[in-house]
Amino acid sequence: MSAFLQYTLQGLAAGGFYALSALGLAVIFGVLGVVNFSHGACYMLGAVISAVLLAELHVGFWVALVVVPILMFGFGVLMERLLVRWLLALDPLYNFLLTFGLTLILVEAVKQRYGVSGLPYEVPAGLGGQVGVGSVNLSVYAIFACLFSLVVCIGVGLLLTKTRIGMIVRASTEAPERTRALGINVGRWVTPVFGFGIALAGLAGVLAAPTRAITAEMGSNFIIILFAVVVIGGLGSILGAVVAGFLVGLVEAYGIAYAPTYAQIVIFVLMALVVLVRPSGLFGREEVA
Amino acid sequence: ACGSGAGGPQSGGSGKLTDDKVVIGLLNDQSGVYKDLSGPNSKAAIELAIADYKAKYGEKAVAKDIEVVTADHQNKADVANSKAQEMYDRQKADIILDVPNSAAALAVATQAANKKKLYINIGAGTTKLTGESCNKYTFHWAYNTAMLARGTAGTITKEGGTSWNIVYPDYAFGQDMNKSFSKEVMAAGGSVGQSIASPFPSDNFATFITKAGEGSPKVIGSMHAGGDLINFVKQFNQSSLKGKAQLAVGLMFITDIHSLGVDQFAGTQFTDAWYWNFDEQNKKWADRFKEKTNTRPSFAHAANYSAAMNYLEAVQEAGTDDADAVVGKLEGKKINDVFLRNGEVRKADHAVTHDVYLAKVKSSAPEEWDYEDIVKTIPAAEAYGEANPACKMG
Amino acid sequence: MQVLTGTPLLETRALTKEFRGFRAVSDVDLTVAQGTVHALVGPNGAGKTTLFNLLTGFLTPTSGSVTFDGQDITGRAPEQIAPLGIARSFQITSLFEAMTLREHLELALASPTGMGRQWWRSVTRMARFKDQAMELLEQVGLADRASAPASSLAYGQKRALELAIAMALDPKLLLLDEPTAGMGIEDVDRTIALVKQLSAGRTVVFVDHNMHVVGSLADQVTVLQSGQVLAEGPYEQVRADERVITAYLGATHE
Amino acid sequence: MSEQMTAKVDVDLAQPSILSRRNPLRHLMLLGGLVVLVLLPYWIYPPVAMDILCWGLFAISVDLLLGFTGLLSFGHAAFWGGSAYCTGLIATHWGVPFPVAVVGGAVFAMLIAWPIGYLSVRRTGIYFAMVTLAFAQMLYFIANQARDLTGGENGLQGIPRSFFGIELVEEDSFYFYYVGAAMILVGILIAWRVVNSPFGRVLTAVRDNPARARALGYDVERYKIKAFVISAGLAGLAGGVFAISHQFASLQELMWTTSGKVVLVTVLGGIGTLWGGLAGAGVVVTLEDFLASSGFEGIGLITGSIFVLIVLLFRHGIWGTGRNVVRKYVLDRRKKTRD
Amino acid sequence: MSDETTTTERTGAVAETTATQARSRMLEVKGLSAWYGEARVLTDVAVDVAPGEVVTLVGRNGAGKTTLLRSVMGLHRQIEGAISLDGTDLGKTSADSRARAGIGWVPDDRGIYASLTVAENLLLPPVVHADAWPLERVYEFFPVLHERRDFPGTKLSGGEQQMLAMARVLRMGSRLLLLDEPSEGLAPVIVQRIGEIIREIKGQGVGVLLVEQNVKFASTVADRHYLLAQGKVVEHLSNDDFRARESELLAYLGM
Ligand SMILES: Nc1ncnc2c1ncn2[C@@H]1O[C@H](COP(=O)(O)OP(=O)(O)OP(=O)(O)O)[C@@H](O)[C@H]1O
Ligand SMILES: Nc1ncnc2c1ncn2[C@@H]1O[C@H](COP(=O)(O)OP(=O)(O)OP(=O)(O)O)[C@@H](O)[C@H]1O
Ligand SMILES: [Mg+2]
Ligand SMILES: [Mg+2]
Repeated sequence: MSAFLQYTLQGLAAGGFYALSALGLAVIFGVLGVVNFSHGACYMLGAVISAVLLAELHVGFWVALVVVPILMFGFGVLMERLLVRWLLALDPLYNFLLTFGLTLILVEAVKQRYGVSGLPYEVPAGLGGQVGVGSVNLSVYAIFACLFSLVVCIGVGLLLTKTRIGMIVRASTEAPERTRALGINVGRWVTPVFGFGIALAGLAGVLAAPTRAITAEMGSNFIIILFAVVVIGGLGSILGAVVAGFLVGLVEAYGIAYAPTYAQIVIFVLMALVVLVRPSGLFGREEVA
Repeated sequence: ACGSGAGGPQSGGSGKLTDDKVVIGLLNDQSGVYKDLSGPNSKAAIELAIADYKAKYGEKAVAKDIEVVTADHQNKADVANSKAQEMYDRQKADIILDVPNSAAALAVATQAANKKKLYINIGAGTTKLTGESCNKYTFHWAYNTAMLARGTAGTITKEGGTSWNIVYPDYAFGQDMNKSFSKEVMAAGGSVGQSIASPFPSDNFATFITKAGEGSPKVIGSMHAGGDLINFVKQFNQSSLKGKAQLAVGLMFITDIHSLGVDQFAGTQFTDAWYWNFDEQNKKWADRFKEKTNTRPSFAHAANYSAAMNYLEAVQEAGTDDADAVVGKLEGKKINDVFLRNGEVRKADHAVTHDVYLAKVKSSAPEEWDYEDIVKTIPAAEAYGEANPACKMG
Repeated sequence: MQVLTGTPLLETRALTKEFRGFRAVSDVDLTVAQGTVHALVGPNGAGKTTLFNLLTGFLTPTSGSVTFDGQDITGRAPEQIAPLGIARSFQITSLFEAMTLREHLELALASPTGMGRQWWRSVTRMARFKDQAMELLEQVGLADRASAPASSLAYGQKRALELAIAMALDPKLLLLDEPTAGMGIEDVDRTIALVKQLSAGRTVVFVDHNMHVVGSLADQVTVLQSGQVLAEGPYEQVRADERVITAYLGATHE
Repeated sequence: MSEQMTAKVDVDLAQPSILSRRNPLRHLMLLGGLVVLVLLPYWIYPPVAMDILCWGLFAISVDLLLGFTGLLSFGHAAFWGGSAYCTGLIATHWGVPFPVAVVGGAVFAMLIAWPIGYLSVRRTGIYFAMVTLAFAQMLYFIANQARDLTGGENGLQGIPRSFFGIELVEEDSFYFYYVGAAMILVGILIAWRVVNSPFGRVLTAVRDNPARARALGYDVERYKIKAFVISAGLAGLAGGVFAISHQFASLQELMWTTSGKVVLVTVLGGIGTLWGGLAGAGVVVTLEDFLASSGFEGIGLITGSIFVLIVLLFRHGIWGTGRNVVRKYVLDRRKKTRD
Repeated sequence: MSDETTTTERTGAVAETTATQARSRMLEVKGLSAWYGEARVLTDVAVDVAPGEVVTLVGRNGAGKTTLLRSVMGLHRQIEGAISLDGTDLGKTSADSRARAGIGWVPDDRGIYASLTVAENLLLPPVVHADAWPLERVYEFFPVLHERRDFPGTKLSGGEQQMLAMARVLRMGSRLLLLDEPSEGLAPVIVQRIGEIIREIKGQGVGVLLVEQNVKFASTVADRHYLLAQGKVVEHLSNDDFRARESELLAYLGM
C-alpha cells in the first residue's frame, strides 16, 4: 500500500511537470492555432540557458527562474515576428512544418556551441534532500517542481479564461481582419501570446535543469510525449493539457511500477483509447464533420 | 564509369600498395551523441599515428603516401552502410576505423566481409562483433560490454559490495549489460536482488530509483549510457539512497563526467579502458593530443591512435596493404603501446585484449579533465576471459 | 385547398435532438406525402436546419425515429442515407472549390455506381457521365461554365450548382435549405421556376424565409417553433394562423 | 472551422498533376524521366542512387495522403520501417528471392496500416499528424522490445539479397539498382494510377469538402482508410527495397525522425505534385551524402534551414515552383502569339 | 454618356435638399474608386451620411456595395479618393482605430467566431461610446442569445448568428454603423425588430449606411438611397421619391 502511495506521489510529481510543459503547447495552439513542434527545443533552450547562466555568469536557479522565461519570451517574439506570422493565415500544417525545421536548427546550433554530452547543473540550495512520511519518500525538489507547476498552470488558466486576453487572441487568430474591424489592435496581442507560450516552455526547461540531463537532444523525445498529452487532453484545451499531464504522469508511474517493460508504451495506448472513445480528447471541442 | 563496385581483392599486389597509397577511412559520429567521445578529434589521433609511423620508418616505410578520409554517419546505420561501401569502393579505403553505434558497426562489419577489407571497431561495445557477427576482416579494439561487466561487477563485489540491485535500459545493450553484470556479481559471490528495466530513452527515473532502493542493497548498478545515465545520476543524487548505497555504472566515458561535473559523480565506480593521466606515457601522449586539439583524449581517441599505428605496423611487416596479408600479421600479435598494455590481437575472435582499469570519480578535479582515480588495474585475462565461442571465423 | 396526395414518403416520429440539454428539435412528427412540395418555416433557431441534419444523418437523434420509404433510417450515416434517394443542399454553399462544374456533377452521378472505389482504372472513365452532366448544367443555365472551377462562380450561380448536384443524385426526396438566401429578386424568381420544374415527380422539402417563395412553391407548410411543430397546413391557411403571425411573420407583415 | 481550414489548404495544395491533363510535354517528360532513371547509377554511386529512388517512392506515398487526401501523416516511418523488418525477416528465414520478400513487407505494412488508419482518420488536420506520430512511436517501442526478432538496436543485419542465383544482381550494387528501380517504378505507377483514377477524384473531393462528399453518398472515413492503406503499402514497398539494398533494417527506420525526413522530402518536392517526391529525394539524399563526407558538422542546420525556407518562400516545392514557372512561360508565349 | 449626365443632375438635386445637413456630415466619401488587382469595381463614388440618418446602398449582386463598406472600414486598401469621418480625413488609418473612432460594421458573412462562445463574441469588441447597449439590454432584446450564451458562436442557427452580429455592434455604441444585408436569413418577425432597432439608434443620433437586397425593408427605415450599378452611383433619392418610383427604379436596376 505504501509502495502504491509512493508511486502515486511520484506520478503526480512527474505529472505536474508534464502539465506545465504541455501548457505552453496548448496555449499556443489554443489561441493561435499553431502546433509548435519546436516546443521541445524551446524547453531544451530553457535548460541550456540556465546552465550557461550558471557556468558563465554564476546566475543561480532562482534568478534563472525569472530571467530565462523573459529571455525565452524575447525569443518567442522574434520567432513569431520573423517566421510564424507569415504562415498564420494558412493551414496549421505549414507552421507545424516550419517549427519542425526550426527544431532541427536549434538542436544543431546548441550541439555546435555546447557539445553533445550535456551541461552540468545542480539542485538549488534548500531544495536538496528528501522528505519522508512513514515509508513514503519524495525528493524536496520534486515536490517543489510539482507545486510550482500547479501554481503556474492555475495562473495561466485564470489569465486566459477570466481575462479578455485569451478571448482577444483567439478571435485575432481565427479572423485577424474582422477582429481589427471590431476595434482590436490584433498585432499587439498575437506576438506576446506566442512569446508567452515559448516562455512557458523555457520555464519548464529551467525546472528540468536540476534533475535532468541538459543536452541538445533533451527535448526531442519529450515533445512526442507532450503531443500525446495534448491529444489526450484535447488539443487547445488548457484544462485538458493540465489534467492529461497529471494523468500521463500517474499512468507512467504505475506502468513503471507494475509493468516496466511497457511503461513507455502505456502512454500511447492510453492515447489510442482516448482517440477511439473520444476523438476530440478529454476536454477538446468537437470537430464538425 | 559504371562504378560497378568491383570490390574484390586486387590480386597480384604482393610487395606493393594498392593504388600506390594507404587510405584510412574514419567513419564515426561527428555531429551526434558520440561526437565528443571520438568524433572529429579521432582524426587528429590518427594523424599522430601516421606521423609516428613515418618518423619511425622514414625512408624504409612501405606506406609512403597515407591518406585519411572521414565521414559522419550521424549514428544512422544506413548512412554508415553506404559510406562504408563508398569508402571501400570509391575512395579506395584499405581500412575503416571507429564506427560507434552498434547497428552501424555491425553493418560496416558486414561490408568489410563483403569487400574483403579491414575494419577495426573502436566505438561500439557490442559483443556480437566478436561473436555471431565476427569475420576475418573485423577487429574489436578497445572495449566490449562483457569486459565492462567483469571489470566493474567482479571487482566491486569482491571488495565487499555483495548485494546489488540493477537498473538497466530496456534495449539490447542494456539487457546485455544486465545479464553480464548479474552473472559476474554472482560469480564473484554476490547477489542481485532485482533487475529493473527502464524504458529507453527516459528522463524520469524517480520511480526506478525508489524500486532500486527496496531491500537496501549495498550497490546500485546503473546500466544506462549517455543522457539516460546523466538523468539517472542526477536523480539518484536527489534521492534518499544517496549515501546509503554505492553507485556503480556500467558504461561511462570521461566525457560524461565532464558534462555533468565531478561532484555529481563523485565516488562512482566504473571500468575504463584507458585513462590519460594514468602514467607518464599516457600523459605524454595526452599532451601531444592536447596540443593538436586543445582538449584531453578519451580512451576512444587513444584507441584510434593505437589501431591506426598497429595497422600501419602490420602493413610494414607484410610489405603490402593487401588485406589478407595484413590480417595475417595482426592475428595473434602481442602489443604494448600507449593504449594497449599486455595487449593481444586474439586470433580466435579478433577481440583485442588488454589491461583495463577500475576507476573511481574524484570528488573534485585538480585540473580540467582530471576526474578519475584508478583504483585497480584489471589484468587482460581477467577482463576479457575466454574467446567468444559464438564466433565462427569463416 | 390541396389535399395530401399519395402515401407518406418520409415520416418522423417524436424526433428529438438535444445539444447539451438544449432541445433544438423536440418531439417532431412530420409526414411528407409522396410527390408533394413541402415547406418548413419558422423563426430563426426553430430547428429547421437541425431537422435536415437529422434526416440526412449529419446528426444522430437523441430519440425518436425517421422512416423513409418504409425503411427505418434512424441513426444511419449520411453516406448510407444518400444512396437511398435523399439528397440535400446546404444552407451555406458547400462545394469543392477547386473542381470544375462538370467534375462536381460527374462525382455525384458516379456515386451510386460504385465507380469511386476503382483505384486501378483511369479517371477518364468518369467521362461516361459527361452527357448527363452537361444536360443537368443546361437545366440550371450553367452549361457554358462547365469547365470553370466552382470558386469562380457568383453567389447565385453557386446556389444553382447546388441544385444541379442534388438533382444529379436523382433523389426521391430533395431537401433544400434556404435555396434563395442572399439572392436578388431576379435570381429568386429563376430559382422558383427551377424548383417547380424539378419537383415534377419528386418530393421536395425546403426551408426559406421568403414568403413569396413559400407561397409560390409549397403544397404544404409546416411551421416549427422552438423545435416543435406549431402549425401545419396549406400556405394560405398557415399564414392566416394567429400563432404563426405572432411567432414568425410578425404583426405588420403585409 | 473545418470548412475554413479546407479552403485554406485549397489555395496551396490543390494542383492537378502535371501529367494528368492532356499536356503536350507529357510524353517528353516521361521519356526524360526514364532516361534519368536508367542513367542515374552512372552519375551517382549506385547505393546512393537506390536510396534516392526509395526515398522518392516513400515521399510519393506521403504525398498521396498529404497532397491528394489532405492528411499529413507524421508516422509513416511505421510502414517504411515495419516493412523493412518484415522484408528482412522473410528474406533471412525463407531465403526467397528478394522481390517476393519486398512484396511480403509491403503487405505487412498494409496490414498494420489498417488498424492505425481506422483509428487515425477520425481526426483531421494537425490532430491526424500527431496521432499517426504516436502510433509510429508505439511501433518503434515494440520493435525495440522484440529484440529476438528485430535484433533491437543492433538491427537486423546481413539480410540476404537472393535473386534467382543471378550473382551480378545479388552482389553488385550497380546491377541490383536496376532490379530495385523496376520495383520502385511499379510503386510509382500505382501511385500515379491511384491519383488519376475515379478513386483519386473522390479523394480530392474528400479533401476539399468532406461533408459534401458524404452527402453525395461517399463514405469519407472508408475512403480515407483505403488511401491510408494504399499509401502504407507504397511506403512499405520503398522500405523493403531499401532494406534489401542496405542488407539490414535498423531501428532508425522506425524513428520519428524518419517520418519527419520524408515529410521534408515531400514538402521540398512539392505537396500535391506526386512527382515532386522524386525531385525532393534527389536533393535531400545527395545533399546528405555530400555533407556526410564534407567534414561539415552541422547537418541539422542545413536541413532545418531548407525546411524553413521552403515552407516560408517556396511552398509549392521544387516541382510545383518549376511547374508554375513553365506554365507562366507557356501562357506568356501564348499571349504573345495571340497579340 | 447620357446616363452619366442625368446622374450628376439628380445627385445635384438631392444635394441641395440635404444642404442643411451638410455642416454636420458624419461620413463623407468623395471620388472613391476601388480595384481588385486590375479590375476596377468602384468608380468615382460619392456618398455621405449625417448623424441620425439612415442611408441605403441598393444594387444588384456584384455592384460593389460590400466593397464600398469595406473601404470605409479600412479593410479594402486598393482605393483612391477621400473618406472622412466627422470632418477628419481617415487617410490610411487602420481598421481598428477606425472602429475605436466610432465606426461599427456588420459584415455580410456575419463574422461570428467559432472559437468564442456567444457571450465572448458579444464581449470581444471594446465599448467606444456611452450610448453602447449594456449586456443586459442586449439579452433582453435578443433572449435567444442569453439562452445560448455559453455555446460556441457558430453553433447558432444562421439567423441567430445574424442577430449576434447585430447585437455585437450595438454593444460597442458606434456612432456610424455599416450594415451589410442585416436582414438576410432572418424570420420576418425578426426583420421587423431589426427595423425597430435601427429607428431607435437613429433617434440617438447614430448614422447608418445600410446595404439591403430587401428593398421593402429598406424603404421602411431609410431617409435616402443611393443606387449603385457597376460600381457607379446612378441615382440618389430621398425615401419619398424612392417609394414613389420604386417599381420603375427596380426595373431600371434589373431587380
Ligand atoms: N451543433 C450544435 N450545437 C449546439 N447547438 C446547436 C447546434 N446546431 C444547432 N444548434 C442550436 O439549435 C437551434 C436550432 O438551430 P437550427 O440551425 O436548426 O435553426 P434553423 O431553424 O435552421 O434557424 P435559421 O432559420 O436561423 O437557419 C439553434 O438555437 C442553435 O443554436
Ligand atoms: N476578393 C475579390 N477578388 C476579386 N474580385 C472581387 C473580390 N471580391 C469582390 N469582387 C468583385 O467585385 C465586384 C463587387 O463586389 P461586391 O462584393 O462589392 O458586390 P456587392 O454589391 O456587395 O454584391 P452582393 O450583393 O452579391 O453582396 C464583384 O464583381 C465581385 O465579383
Ligand atoms: Mg437554418
Ligand atoms: Mg455584398
